Amino acid sequence: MTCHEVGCDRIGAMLLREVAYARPATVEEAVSLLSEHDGARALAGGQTLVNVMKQRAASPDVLVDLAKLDELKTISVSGTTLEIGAMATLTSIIGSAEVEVSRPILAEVAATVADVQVRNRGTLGGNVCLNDPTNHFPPLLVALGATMTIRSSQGERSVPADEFFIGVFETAVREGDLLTRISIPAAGKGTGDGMAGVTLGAHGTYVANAAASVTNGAWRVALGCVAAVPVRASAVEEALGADVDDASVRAAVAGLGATLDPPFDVHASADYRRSLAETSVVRAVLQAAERAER
Amino acid sequence: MKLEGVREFDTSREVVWSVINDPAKMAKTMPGVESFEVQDDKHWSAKVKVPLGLGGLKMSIAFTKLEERPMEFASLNAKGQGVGALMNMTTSFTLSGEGEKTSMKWEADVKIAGPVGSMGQRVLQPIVNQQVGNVLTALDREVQAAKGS
Amino acid sequence: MSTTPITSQVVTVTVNGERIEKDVPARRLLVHFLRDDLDLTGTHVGCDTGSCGACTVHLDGVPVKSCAVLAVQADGATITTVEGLAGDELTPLQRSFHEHHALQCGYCTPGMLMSASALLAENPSPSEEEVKVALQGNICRCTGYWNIVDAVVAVGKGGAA
Amino acid sequence: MTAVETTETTTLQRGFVGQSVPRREDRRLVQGEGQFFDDVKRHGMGYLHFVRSPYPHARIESIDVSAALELPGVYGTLTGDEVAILTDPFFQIAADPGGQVRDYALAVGKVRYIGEAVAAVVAETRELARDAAELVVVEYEPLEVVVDARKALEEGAPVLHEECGGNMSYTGVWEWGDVDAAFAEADHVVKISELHFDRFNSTPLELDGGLVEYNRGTGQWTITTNNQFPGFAVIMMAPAMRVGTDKLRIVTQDIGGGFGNKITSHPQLVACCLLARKLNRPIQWTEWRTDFHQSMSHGNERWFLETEVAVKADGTMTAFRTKAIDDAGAYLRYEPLGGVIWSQVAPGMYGWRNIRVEFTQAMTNKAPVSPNRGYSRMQHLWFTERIADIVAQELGFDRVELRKKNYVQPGQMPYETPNGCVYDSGDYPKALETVLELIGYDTIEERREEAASRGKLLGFGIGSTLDSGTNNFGQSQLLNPDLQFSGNNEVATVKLDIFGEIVVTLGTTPQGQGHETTAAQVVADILNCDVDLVHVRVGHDSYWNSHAGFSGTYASQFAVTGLGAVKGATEDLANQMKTLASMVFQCPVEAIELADGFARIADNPDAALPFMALGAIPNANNAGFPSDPPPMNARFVYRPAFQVPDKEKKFGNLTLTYAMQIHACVVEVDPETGVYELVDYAAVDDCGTRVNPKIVEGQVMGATAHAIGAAMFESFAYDEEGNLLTPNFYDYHVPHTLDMPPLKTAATESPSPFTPLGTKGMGEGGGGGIHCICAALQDALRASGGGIVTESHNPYHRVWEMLREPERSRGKVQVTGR
Repeated sequence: MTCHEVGCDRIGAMLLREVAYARPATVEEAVSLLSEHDGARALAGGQTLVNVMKQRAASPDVLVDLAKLDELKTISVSGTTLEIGAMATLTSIIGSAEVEVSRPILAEVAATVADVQVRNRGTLGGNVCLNDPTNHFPPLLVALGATMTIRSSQGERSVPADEFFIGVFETAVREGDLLTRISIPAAGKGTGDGMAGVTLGAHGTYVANAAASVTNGAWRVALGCVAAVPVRASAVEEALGADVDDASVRAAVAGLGATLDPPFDVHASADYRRSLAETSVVRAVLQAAERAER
Repeated sequence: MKLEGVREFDTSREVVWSVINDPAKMAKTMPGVESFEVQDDKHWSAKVKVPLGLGGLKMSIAFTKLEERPMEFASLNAKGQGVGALMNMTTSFTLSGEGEKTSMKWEADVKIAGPVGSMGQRVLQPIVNQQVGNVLTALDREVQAAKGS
Repeated sequence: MSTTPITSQVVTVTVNGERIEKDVPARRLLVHFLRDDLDLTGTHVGCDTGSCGACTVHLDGVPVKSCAVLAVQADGATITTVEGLAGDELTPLQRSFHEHHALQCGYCTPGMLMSASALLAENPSPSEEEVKVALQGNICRCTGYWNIVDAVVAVGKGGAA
Repeated sequence: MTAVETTETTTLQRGFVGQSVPRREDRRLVQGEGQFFDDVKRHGMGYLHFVRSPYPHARIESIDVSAALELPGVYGTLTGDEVAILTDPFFQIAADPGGQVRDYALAVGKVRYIGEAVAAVVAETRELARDAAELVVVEYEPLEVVVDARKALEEGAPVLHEECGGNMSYTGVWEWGDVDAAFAEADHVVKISELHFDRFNSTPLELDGGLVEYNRGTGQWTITTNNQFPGFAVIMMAPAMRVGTDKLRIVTQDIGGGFGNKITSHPQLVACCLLARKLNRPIQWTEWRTDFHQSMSHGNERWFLETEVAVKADGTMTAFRTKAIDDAGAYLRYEPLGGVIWSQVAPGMYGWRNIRVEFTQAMTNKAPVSPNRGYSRMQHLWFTERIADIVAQELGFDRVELRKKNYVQPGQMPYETPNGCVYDSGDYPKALETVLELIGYDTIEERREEAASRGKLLGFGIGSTLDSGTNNFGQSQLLNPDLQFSGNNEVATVKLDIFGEIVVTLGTTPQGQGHETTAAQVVADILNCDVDLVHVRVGHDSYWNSHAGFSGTYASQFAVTGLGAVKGATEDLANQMKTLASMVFQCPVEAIELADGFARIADNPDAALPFMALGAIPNANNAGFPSDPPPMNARFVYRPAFQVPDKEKKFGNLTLTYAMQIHACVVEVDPETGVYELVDYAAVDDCGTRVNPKIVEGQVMGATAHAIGAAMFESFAYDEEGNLLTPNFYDYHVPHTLDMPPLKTAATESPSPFTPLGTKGMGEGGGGGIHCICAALQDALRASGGGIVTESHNPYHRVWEMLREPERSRGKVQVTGR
């Protein structure tokens, strides 16, 4: 049997395929560009997308650069909701007083993503829209119960984080759509957030992680790196009570790993990921619980 | 990458077999099929756009039936190529069970190369797991439909 | 700036104080624009995944990896490369690298200097930990980083070794 | 506290030599004004992109480049079929069966690993070259794959090179002393069924490449490249291209790290040469990171099977025997030299007199291996250190005492090993004391308890290792008696120019080792002038005629061979200067001294000639001289005194110097996840006389960082289908600033009695960090199941597995006694 193989140059080299580029001045313009052109894709910070394009693992025909859309870079609090523009860079989130006050975990986690250069360009919107299974924010935003606002030529719609992530590099943001805003409930008294996991070297790629959030005894727990999308640990959430301690958390988490079907790779067997998932949940939950008490 | 599992159907082996033995029905289970054509009862091919985001992964896949024992066993090879990936998958289905209970043991050995590969297994593995999941769900659907008809 | 997508356009940038206008393909990376089109070869390439930081430059004052930015994205921006750091005299940071033996082959050095100079601009006397965080996106395979971290910390302490 | 504490135990002051003179290389490099090969451009040059195999093992049915050639901006292509006509296979170092391997610049007929180059495309821009490469159509017939060296040697394994009749490239028994008697007299025998040294390399940040120009008129190629061993490259390239070696002019300037990985770029450079001639334009090739990971210079992976160690009741280790299987990957680019180089350090730092190693090398469907920092000795030294720690733990000896007892003792120096190598100098027990002091060995148990109170498992480990330098290339004859290589050499040329400049030309190709600086230090001391008066040329150029067959920068030798040549040439020049002055002053040459930039009569300092005058006379003002004035130009070839080793007994001195390093570290392991952290680290180095202590310390730091990476993060892991799972920095994690532990370094100086300056080659470091991290992990695991560390590479998941199933690794060790 012979395999006829076209274009054997399938091996990374940092040279992109030909691509068209536009830098719209308004969100409306951006949306129409995205909907008018087949294979058009929004370019935010480009810290994942440009690298994926270098590998030629993806080759959008048109890049719609969102750099000029200042309205997507704002971070504000309206009522009890923290509104983060999709184009807010991780660096701006780290330095944001609003984030500091209403949901500090976001800054805390942003500060551990990759490195300074990447955080200077990389945006929250890009991080969630690419949904690399090892990204930091998908599980965190699920745990925080965030809501994504998406614009399209048909208008605006909101998608809860639970339904936003669909597959690897795939989200509710479809061709022609534009993610404009991520809304996170501001933390009140009795709220605590935690995130824990194992990375490849300090601030490296996640091997497994978990994010946990509690508000007055109600828990939300999400796992990263164990599937194409973040996985809610619903059983654990129900088993956890208002006040938790090491023993009760471990009891609640026991058996979680067995319910997972995580991928294996050079950094972790499926069993190791199951074990890390459990340990990460325990640590994230304890961290959240401790912070809720403050 | 080797995957395997068991799927239970509450219908007869005949019905399940009628699905997995019918290229047209199987085609409906594959993600993002854009076109499909049958050369002969052993060879068929499909053009798919696997929905991976980033514009999706376009592939043309050639299927070859390797072996079949009616109502019991079938195995086929799928060789896919597209800009950005090389795919070679061998799957087999073993049916067992009586009356309205059929259990299908399936195995898949998937090999993928290319820059999607060089993006790392952390990306590939979940993709494969998820797509296999989609296929099995679709298979359920097809079996239910076949049962109804 | 046109909002009809095009595969090549004239880019206007200010690089190391010099205003430059050049037609460039949309797919060209900023690092190749600097190295191949502008002959500013001090900015280096060490990987193809945006991991090593050898290509770090200042884009409107902040350090970025020029291999993860398209040249067209830089249109209208002010860019500083390693060639733009020193005047006739070496900067205290460059001198400190020299005095602390913070470089061996020197290939990662331009990126290190760009990351470190950006840190010092906003935090004139950083702690050892702050320096490590600021340089975490820059790979060096010769030194093990110890002398590099010392060199940057020393600048903050007024150059004292 | 800064990250580094340096304790100078002994530093001899001798003029500029011995001082940490700041490097003269730095000024251009910190300004981005260094010149690396990819910075060089030529009019009309074309960019080369290699089409690479997506299959680990396949027959090439056909290659169709027509679509690529039709793309506007494409200049031309090259395929394996053309290469097979235009060149002969590269010369093989191996005797049969490895000698039968047919290796070309591009794959011919078959591909044998993923990433192997099957064709090359040249175009106007880098982007176009890659676009065109995608249009090349290759038909493959996939073949069965073998990635495990042990399986590759089994009956019926898929064969990579049919000509070799199997996958074995070399096999031989290396035995010295009376091994069987030693085991008969042993009180204990410790058996270790399997140890595995993993595959990684140093991943220099600058990738391989070159700019190749062809001169039709002279038929000569000028190759501006970062190849770090031009002597070897030319020996490989010229015969294959059927031209004389002088047709290949190799030029290097700044090189972005090498670590041995840039020795074997000759196949790609040949492809560039053929295309430069075919297309009549300069060819620019720069490798990409993923290309490098998939195709270049992996380090030797090695298995040690059925190891047995003979131990006396008092802890004296008298003998070991093992079956070593080395994995060369798909081609023998510098192999099977790895099959002999380990024997430079056969007993490690220990007094073993009875050794038996059955050494076999296999070829597999993985990237070819090449020298990598610590080449072949690191693997073996890791093995001897694993033995020391496993023996100590299993027989209940103290690891420190066991080492002190078994180390070669200072009183025995110079020490002849069982295989005739001569350890020149050193005080190993004293160095061990020093490192234990640095790391605070006496507080380890307290720290262990404190860590336990935080739920962490603390472990302490020692890694003692050798850095043998200045090869005797005669050792290659132990593998292939027909080879005509032996000894070693390096060249330096020193001249006094017309205006009195002192110009030094080296044969080496430095990649950050500071040769320009250290050479100037040596010259200034001999000519008794300021170091800034000495100009050292940057890099290497065949046209300078200042090189010999072994010229290059590799294998820890510059401080001996390079500076030995500089010293010889400078002393010759000094004599010429004194002779000329004596002719001018008509006095005996003995009366002349060199001082402050003058040649003067010692008793009458007013009778003085400035260097400028001395330079001018032979060059521009030589009339009326009774006899020819000396030329003020000295070329010296340094040659260490080596004999060809005894091929029957595999006996003889294989390297001139033995630098030594002892590393110690403390790890803390998280028992739940296997994640561990290096919380303390110390390294002591002894490389004899240190010409520039700061540069020496820099090399120790670099070697430490590589070892930490290899032990914790870096691995070229393949799956059974032959896919490389770590093809770039996404999954191949190299340590960053935040991954580095606090480091304390110290140095002792035991000058070598065998070298011109008392120096020893150093820089490779012998993987001391890998050894001590493995030892520290095993120590930490004692408190939780007592798993045995049998792998050199221990990522978090492996530690987790050892914690979860200690029996698995414990089962590999067995103790029997009388």
